[in-house]
Order: sequence, then C-alpha cells, then structure tokens
Amino acid sequence: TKTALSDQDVLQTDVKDNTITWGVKADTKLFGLMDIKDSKVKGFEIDLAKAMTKEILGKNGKAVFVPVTSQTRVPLLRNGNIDAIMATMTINPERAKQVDFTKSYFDAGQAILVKKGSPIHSVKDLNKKGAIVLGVTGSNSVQNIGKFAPKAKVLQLSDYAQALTALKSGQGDALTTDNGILYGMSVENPNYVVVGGSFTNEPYGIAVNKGQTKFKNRLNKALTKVEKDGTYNKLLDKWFGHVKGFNYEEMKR
Amino acid sequence: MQNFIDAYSWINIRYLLQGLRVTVEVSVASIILSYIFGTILGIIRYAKIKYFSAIIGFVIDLIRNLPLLLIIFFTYFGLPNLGFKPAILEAAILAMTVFESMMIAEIVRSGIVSIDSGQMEGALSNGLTYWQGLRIILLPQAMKNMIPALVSQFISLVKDTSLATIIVLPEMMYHAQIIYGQNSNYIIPMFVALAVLYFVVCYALSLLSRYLDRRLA
Amino acid sequence: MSMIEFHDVQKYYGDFQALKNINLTVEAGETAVVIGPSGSGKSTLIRTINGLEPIQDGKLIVDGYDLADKKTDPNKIRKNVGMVFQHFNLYANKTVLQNIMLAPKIVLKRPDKENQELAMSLLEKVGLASKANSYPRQLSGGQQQRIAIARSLAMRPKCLLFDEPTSALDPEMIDDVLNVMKDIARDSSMTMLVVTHEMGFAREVGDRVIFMDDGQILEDDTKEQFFDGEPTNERARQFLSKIIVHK
Amino acid sequence: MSMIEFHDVQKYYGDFQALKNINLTVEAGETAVVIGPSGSGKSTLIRTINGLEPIQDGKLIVDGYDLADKKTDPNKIRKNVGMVFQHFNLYANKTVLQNIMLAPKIVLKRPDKENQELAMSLLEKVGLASKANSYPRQLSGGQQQRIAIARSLAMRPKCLLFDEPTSALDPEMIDDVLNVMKDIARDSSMTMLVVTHEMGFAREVGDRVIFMDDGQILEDDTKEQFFDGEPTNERARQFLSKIIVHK
Amino acid sequence: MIHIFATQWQSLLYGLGQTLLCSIIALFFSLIIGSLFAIFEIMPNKLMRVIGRIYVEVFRNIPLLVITMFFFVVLPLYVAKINGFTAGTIGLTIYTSAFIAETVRSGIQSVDDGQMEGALSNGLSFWQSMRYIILPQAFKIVIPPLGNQFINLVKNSSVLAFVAGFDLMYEGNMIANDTLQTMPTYFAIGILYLIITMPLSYYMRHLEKKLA
Ligand SMILES: Nc1ncnc2c1ncn2[C@@H]1O[C@H](COP(=O)(O)OP(=O)(O)OP(=O)(O)O)[C@@H](O)[C@H]1O
Ligand SMILES: Nc1ncnc2c1ncn2[C@@H]1O[C@H](COP(=O)(O)OP(=O)(O)OP(=O)(O)O)[C@@H](O)[C@H]1O
Ligand SMILES: [Mg+2]
Ligand SMILES: [Mg+2]
Repeated sequence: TKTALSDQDVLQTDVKDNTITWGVKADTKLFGLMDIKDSKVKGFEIDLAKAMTKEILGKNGKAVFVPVTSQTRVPLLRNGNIDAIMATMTINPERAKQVDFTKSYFDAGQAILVKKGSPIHSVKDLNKKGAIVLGVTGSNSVQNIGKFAPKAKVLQLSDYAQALTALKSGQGDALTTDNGILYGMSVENPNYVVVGGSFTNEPYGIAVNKGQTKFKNRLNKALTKVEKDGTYNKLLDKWFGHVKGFNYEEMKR
Repeated sequence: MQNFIDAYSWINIRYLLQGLRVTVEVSVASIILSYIFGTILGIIRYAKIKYFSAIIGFVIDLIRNLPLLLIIFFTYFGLPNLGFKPAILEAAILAMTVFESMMIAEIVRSGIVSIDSGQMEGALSNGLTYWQGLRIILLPQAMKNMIPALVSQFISLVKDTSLATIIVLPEMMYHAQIIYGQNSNYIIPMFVALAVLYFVVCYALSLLSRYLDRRLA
Repeated sequence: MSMIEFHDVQKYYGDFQALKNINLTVEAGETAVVIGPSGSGKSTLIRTINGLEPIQDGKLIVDGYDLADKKTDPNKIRKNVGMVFQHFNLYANKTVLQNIMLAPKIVLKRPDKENQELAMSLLEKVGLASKANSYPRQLSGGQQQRIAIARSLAMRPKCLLFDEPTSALDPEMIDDVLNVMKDIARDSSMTMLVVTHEMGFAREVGDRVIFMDDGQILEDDTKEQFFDGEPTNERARQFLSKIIVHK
Repeated sequence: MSMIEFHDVQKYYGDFQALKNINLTVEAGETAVVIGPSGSGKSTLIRTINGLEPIQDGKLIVDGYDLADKKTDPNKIRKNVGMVFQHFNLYANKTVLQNIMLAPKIVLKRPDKENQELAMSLLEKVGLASKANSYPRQLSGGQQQRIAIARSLAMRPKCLLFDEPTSALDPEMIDDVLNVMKDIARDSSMTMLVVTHEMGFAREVGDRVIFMDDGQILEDDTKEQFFDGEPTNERARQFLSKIIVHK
Repeated sequence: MIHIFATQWQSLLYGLGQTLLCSIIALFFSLIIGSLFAIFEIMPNKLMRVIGRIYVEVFRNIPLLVITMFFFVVLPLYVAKINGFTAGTIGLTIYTSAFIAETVRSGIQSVDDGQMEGALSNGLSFWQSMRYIILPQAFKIVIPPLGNQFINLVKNSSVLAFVAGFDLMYEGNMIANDTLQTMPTYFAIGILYLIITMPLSYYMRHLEKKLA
C-alpha cells in the first residue's frame, strides 16, 4: 500500500539491489530518445543518470531505464515502479507540493521557434490578440507564455513532432518549449529558426517521492560530484556540442 | 518526398512492424477473452435473474460509459494499490478485456432480444429448459445477427489498443511516435504508414465478417 | 386419471382477464377441437397447459402435475406434452433432422442410434424423409409444419397441443398437414387438443368440440351433439355458420 | 386502350425462368382472377405489372407505358396502379390514417383537408373508421388487409392488383375483406387482377379466370366457360378439384 | 479529487462544454452522413453500392487520429486553415459516420422487404420510401448498437486533446501536468464523461423499451 511504499527507504533498497530505476523520456531528442536499432534509450539524461548511479552504487551499480510519459511519470513513481524521474521536468512550486525535487541538473530556458522571415523576433511580438503559440503537453511553458505574452493564445499538442508539424501547417505563429529541444528541431528543419534567445529559466530537477529525503540528499551529493569531476561538462559537450546556435558553454558547471 | 523515402528505411519499417505485432497480440488476446466474457455477461443481463442481472447491468453500463483510456490508466496505476501489480502488457490486455466485454455484452443482449420469441417457446414446449433453449437455440441465431455489430466493435478494439501508448505499451502507435521522435519530419509519413497498416488489419476483420455473414446466412 | 383438468382457472394479462373461470377435463386418448372467434382465449388456454403462461387462480392439473403450484417444474410436463404452433417455430439454426433429434438427445438422453432411427421413421411418416438435411427456411410452410409435428412426436408425448396448425398455410398445403394429424388422432393412446377452424378435421377424428368466446367456454359438446344437433349457444351457432359458409 | 398488355414476356430469376412466353390482355374495367399451384408464377406475373420485378424479354404495356423500356419510370405507372399484398405490408411505423394519407400527400401533393376527408370516407367504406389512430400491429389481419385496400384506393388508381389478399387471414376475417373487394369490383371503371383461391369471389364478380402452371398461362376463360363448362386443361381440372374439395 | 473539482472547476467546465458541443455536432452530422452511405450500400445501382462500401471500409478501418491529423495539419497546407476543434469534429464525424453507416445498413436490411414494396407500389419513390418508411423502422431496430456508437463517439471526442481542441481530456492533461495530481485528475475526468454518457445510454435504453 501507499504508506508502506513511502515508508520504505528507497536508498536502502537500491543499495541492497545494486540498482536504481529511473523514469526517463523515450521520445525526446538529445535528452532521452529510444534508439530504434538497439531499443536502448539514449541521451544526455540517460548518460547523466548512469554517471550518478555509478557514483552512488559504485562501478558495478546498475541503472535501469523505464520510459515514461508526462501522464505516467508521477503514478509510476508513487507506485514504486521507478525510484526517480529524470525526464525534462521543470521544477516549480505547484509540482513541489506533490514530489520532492533535487537541485537542478540542467538549466534550460524557454525560447520560441518561428519560420524564417517571420515578423516575430521575440516573445514580446507574440503579445497581441490573435497570436497563437504552440506548446507541448506536459511542459512548463504555458504559464510562462501567460506571463510574457498574456494576450497570446496557447495550444498544447501531444508531442514535439506534432507541434512542429502544426507550426508548419500554420496552426500557430510560433512554437515554444525549452531551447535545447528547439535547436534540435531547427537542425532538422533549416527553414525554422530560434529567435530572441531564452526568456525564462527552466531548471530541470530529478523528482523523488515525498519523504525520501535520504535518497534525495544522496542524489544531490552525486550530482555535485559529477559536476565537480568534469563528467557533467563532458556529457554536455557530447550531446549539445554540435547543436548549432545552442550556447552550451554558458551552461557548463 | 525525401521525407517519405528516409522515413521508410528498412530499420524504421521493421520497428513499426514490431509494434504491429504487439498490437495484433493484444488485440487477439482481448478479442478472444472479451468475446467469451461479453457473451456470458450479455446472457446474464438478458436472462433477468433477480437482482443479479440488474447489478451486472449497472456495472456494464458504468464501465462501457467510461473512456477506455481511463480504464487502462486505472488498471495500470490503480490496481497496485489493491495489491495486484500487472505488467504493462497484462494491464493493457486486462483493461481492454474488461472494457470490450461490456461493449460486447450489450451487443449480445440486444442480439438475443431480436430473435423471434417463438424460438424460445418452441424449445420450451419441446422439453428443453430455459438455459438449454438460450444456449442451443437463441444464442447461435443471435450470434449470426450480431456479426456486423461485433465486427465493428472488434475493429474499434484493434485501434483502441493504441490508447495503451499512455502506459508505454510498445504497440504500433507508440513505435510510430518513437520513430518520428528521431526526426520530426517523419511524422506525416508515419501517419500514412499507420493508416495503411491499421487498414490492412481491420479490413481483414471486415472481410472475415462478410465471409461469416454469407456462410451463416 | 384425466390428462388435463382445469378447475376454476383464471388467467390475467396485467388487468385484462383472458381466461374466465375455466373448467375442463380432457381424458387420455381423447381428441378435442377448440374453436372460437379471434381473441376469445383459445391460444391462451392451450399455452397455459404447456406452462408457457402462468395462471393466476384455480387449479390446472396436467399429466398429474399441478401447474398452479409454483413448485411444479413445467419441464416435467413438457416432456410428455408436446405443442405445435401456428408459425411452426422450428429451430432456424438447425437442420430438419437436428430439429427432431435435439430434445430427445439432451432432455431424454436417448442414444444416438435409436434417436436417429426414430427421427427418420417419423420423417417417413410425415412424408419428408428426403428433407432431413434441409434447413427450415428452405421448406414450404406445409412442410415446416409437418416437421414441427414430427419434432413433437419424437419425444413420444402422451399429449399433443395444436394452436391453429394450418392457418398460416397455403390452401393446397393444408391437406398434407391435416392428414398427418388425422393419423395421429387415430392412434387411440394419444391425447390431442387442437385449436383449428378445419371443421372437416373435427368431423372426421374429433371426439369433442369446445367453443370459446370472451375468455369463457360456452359450449363443450361431443362431436355428434355439435354437428348433428345444433350448438345450444347462440354465438356458437353464429360463428359456425360464418366459418362454414365462407369455405 | 387496354389496361395491361403482355406480349411474349419472359422473366428469369437468375437462370430460372419464372414466366414463359406470357401473352395476356386485360381491358379497363375488367376483373380477372388468377389461380394456380404454388410456385406457378402468379405472384411474379402480378409483380412485373407493378414494376417490382424487371422482365427480360417481350413487351409489357401498363396504362400506356412500356415497362420493358428502361427509360420508363415505374413510379408513373404505380400512381395509377395499386397493389395489395398477401401480408398487407402496411407501414409499421405509421398509424392507419397516416398509412392512407402518406402517398397522396407526398406523391400527389393532395391538400391535407381533401386528403383527410377521402381517407376517412375510405375508412368508413371498409368499416374501420374507429381504427384511424391505431397502429397496424394493433389490428387483426383482416382489419390490416382492409386498411391496405383503403390505402391503395386513396391514390384513386385505375387498376388494382391483389396477390392472395386473404390467404394469410383467419377464416372468419376473410369475408369482410372479400366484401370490400366485391364492392370495388362492382364499380365498373376499376380494373382488377386478383390472385386468389377464393372461388366464391371469382364466381360472384370475376369476368375471367386465368390458370397458371409452371410459369405459363394454361387457361384463360370467361367465368362462364370456366365454371359451367369444365376447364379444358387437365392440370387446371385437377387443381380446381383439390382446392374446392378441401374447403 | 474533490480538491481538483474545487480548484479547477473552470477548466473542467470549459472542457466539458467543448466535449459536449463537439459530440452534439458530430452526432448530428454522422447520423445523417452515415444513413446516407448506408442507403448507398443497399441501392440497386451498383456504382452507388461500391461508393458506399469504399467509404465505410476506408474510414472505419483507419485510426481516428490519422483522419483528424489530416484535417489539422495537411489540409491547411493546401486548402484552408481550420482550428483543432473543427478538425477534430470533422474527423470524428467522418469516422463515426462510417460505423453508423454499417449499423444502419444492417438495420435497413432487417426491415421486412414488404415495407419497401408496399411503399413503392403505393407510388412513393425509392428515396421517399427510405425517408418515410424504411429508415424510421431501421433506426428502431438498431437502437442498441447505435447507442454503443453514440457512446463511442462521445468518448472518441477525446481526439480533440491531440489537436488542442480544449476538450475535457485536453483540460485534464493540462491539470494533471500542472498539479502532478494525476490519478485524482483522471478520476474527475472519468466522472465528467459519465455525466454525458450515462444519461445518453439510459436514454437509448428508454427509447428501445418505448419503441419495442
Ligand atoms: N401477452 C399478452 N399480453 C396482453 N394481452 C394478451 C397477450 N396475449 C393475448 N392477449 C389478449 O388475450 C386475449 C386472448 O388472446 P388469445 O391469443 O388467447 O386469443 P385467440 O383465441 O387465440 O385468438 P386468435 O384466433 O386471434 O389466435 C386477446 O384479447 C388478446 O389480445
Ligand atoms: N426472388 C426470387 N429469386 C429466385 N426465384 C424466385 C424468386 N421469386 C420467386 N421465385 C421462383 O419463381 C417461381 C414462381 O414464384 P411465384 O412466387 O411467382 O409463385 P406463386 O405462383 O405466386 O406461388 P405461391 O402460390 O406460393 O405464392 C417459383 O419457383 C419461385 O421459387
Ligand atoms: Mg390464437
Ligand atoms: Mg405468390
């Protein structure tokens, strides 16, 4: 039952089983994407999770990855199917009421993607009646648009490809989400560009069940460790070094 | 056009077909199970057994009126709270079976209702019991009339398996999403491929129904 | 022991009284013909005997069982009392042979070999041995009705009930069915209760004629009384003149 | 001009020839009765006249239109040629009055008031004015058939076709329907073609008797020839003896 | 869950309204279009039968999401931009109409042939006979399976969530994501769907009894 689950000490069990089970994205380029050839999930978050697992459990520690969607990640965490969520999840106060976050492991910023030659050059240009901004369900971007361009209407689609396709069909004036992802799209579609730089901070955090303070603290410690020993920067370079226009140097730790 | 050529690389197609295989497996399992349970429930509801039929009837109405998506959700995430923790595949089949059984129960009930009442009277006066008359005389005739409705339901079922993407069942729709996750330009080619593959499977069911319809006519 | 006994039987459909104070005894081996205008309760009468309709008051004893008693399982009676309907009610999903063999097989557990032999001999009797593997819908009405009779006979019943067995048939089919029924009636051990307007049948093999109107039995005469004398009841006389003149 | 003319008409169902070389003329105002064994093609004959079945060869001129011609719209003919079926075919979803008023309203665009008056007077004529607001299933077969006749008459047709109008009826209902039909037949302007085994009807109001067998017309006699002389055709004689003896 | 209702009632209510609106529009048109193609399928004219058959087989055998996406992302490229709600409603209408056509066809075929013959010989045209005589009786026969289709329609309207149609499912996804109270949110959504579908199914049951 629920109480039993939260009573269990996740850290203790993980150490005993020599395994940490991570909930990760399987459909998000650069962060967590299933590789069709070998059916393994790959990306920055995966590599980071692996590094942190090794840090916590030692060289032979095992990281298991369970693909999650924005609808399933919290119930899976609650039911104990996964120990932690590392899935482009922005830390915000509303969410912090339901789960505990570690400190941020990636400082994304929200940006907008538009068609080349579009009259829209920054989020400010979207602040007018009739402007439509496309987003993706499960990202934190809606509330932010509400702050930066309150007059615009936001449509959320179920994944990035659908949102981009909707943009191409003229269903919206701009596509907004975290800059890393937008730059990825821009590489595939040179006719679409990221404009205006990022206008928010979207700190991604690892979520664990409430009450698992020991585990959370251990994760924080591991994160600091991989940042300090250069692993973090190496991974940043590996995944974002080639993304045109994305200033990953700024994000080095 | 180039998008289509790239999207239909052998590796992607193979991945899509792997998804199709799961779709078909879940569909076949759910069709067989829900056909059995749906028939039983439909008969119980038809037979007007005191209290029992009314209760079953209420449960049938309740479940068939809920979105399948939510039933899948509850099966996968709610049941562990009750001490049963199904795997993704089990949860998908279980949820589909529960839901589709209720839809089929309703079809079976209305199928039996539509059989001429003389058939049951003939059976009774011939010495058969009510249940024998139901099983041997009414049900086979009802089944024949129900073929179009049943097959429509099974076609819905096949496509509804895609709702289990929500619990990350590796079926065809989910695999398509993974593929266009690699490159967002693949989305339209993938939707076209989905349309074709679902069509092939479902149309095969349609043809089967026409064939059965003719054979039993 | 009498085959069928009605004692002050009352039957209602909701508020509507379809049978009013019925008293009637049919002895084993008798052939009784029931006539009367449409809606007079003939079908209702015959259906209560087979337990297809419950009665609300009185006693109805068939083959020694009291149908008014809730504890009586009507299936016990139906094993010995067959019924033939206006619209045949053959099993649409079974062949002719299966129609005949089904109930003996599952109700009486009669061995297959014996069952099949009896079925075929009954099909001979009704002149339809060649149709054993046809489905009901492939047969004419007259043929279907003869099969329905064979189906009832296969249970070797003590008593057969007929509800207007010829009235849905084309005129030229009627004779074949009536001939089969006359054959059965001449077998003195069979009790028959027949709702029909075929006066030729009544005259030839009936023992009694019962006239119903408005849920009541208004006349219950021997065949001789009914045909040679005149019915005493005015409505019966009227009705009789109407159906006989027309033919 | 003749009302109905068949010239060497051939009609097939798939490979099966249901009408063989039919030649027949019915004059306006005539009442012709068609008899023959089951499956002889009587229904088929009458259904071709109403365009319900296409013919494959020959000429079939009804009310001046050639039905063999693909360009002929059978609806033109049906406005003037009504049909009454064995099983009534009343609109199950409409009341009696709506059954009668529907076609005049939407086909002839007859004003409501006139339409209603005619419908009620026809209901009077068939003795069922009190049933105007009943649904077909609430009526006995005899009543339904009389409504069906009224429905046909409401179109004020020149010609009425009847396909065994009384053979699905309880015996006591038959007279009422026949009486209505006799009434219509006596109106000398109406052409009637009636498939029936009711010899009383043929004798009383028929002008001609046509005997069919095996898709062919074997006898086509005036009433007097047919009833007073004997039919010349052997099969016709046989058939006649069978249906008359039985009744 | 009560907390979700209490704090999110505005979004939920809006979603309920959109779902209801989409369902009503799609139900109305899919009934008309479905009946039309059902009639095509049983017409004497071979060409019409083939057209009816193709329509039904194509649209009931491909996923609703694909049809809807076609209207949402492909059509705007060549014809005209339509919003998610409209695209979803059109997709739902087409998809459901194929199922309804199949249902109504079986209903038409189970109406006694005599009804059509009676109407034709009474002077009505084929279409008039269909409209006044055959269809009303066919609908009566197929009320239970039609009810199933209607309920499916209401639930399938959740396809709007994929094209930002602001329906119940869309709002539910939003709320679940913002608050992370996933289970309570979907429970609430389930209850709101029941509010639409339960009365619908009881109404169909009532109709079935009334017309029996
Ligand atoms: N299931 C029923 N519910 C209500 N009333 C019924 C029912 N069955 C019969 N009745 C009514 O009971 C009366 C007797 O009906 P019944 O069928 O026994 O008459 P019948 O003499 O057999 O007539 P018919 O010659 O038309 O067959 C009629 O008034 C009829 O309308
Ligand atoms: N739709 C059809 N398809 C194939 N064969 C048919 C069809 N309708 C009638 N027939 C055949 O055509 C022949 C003539 O049938 P029809 O119904 O005209 O006979 P009928 O004289 O009216 O018989 P009945 O007295 O039984 O009504 C029969 O052999 C019948 O089986
Ligand atoms: Mg009766
Ligand atoms: Mg005929």
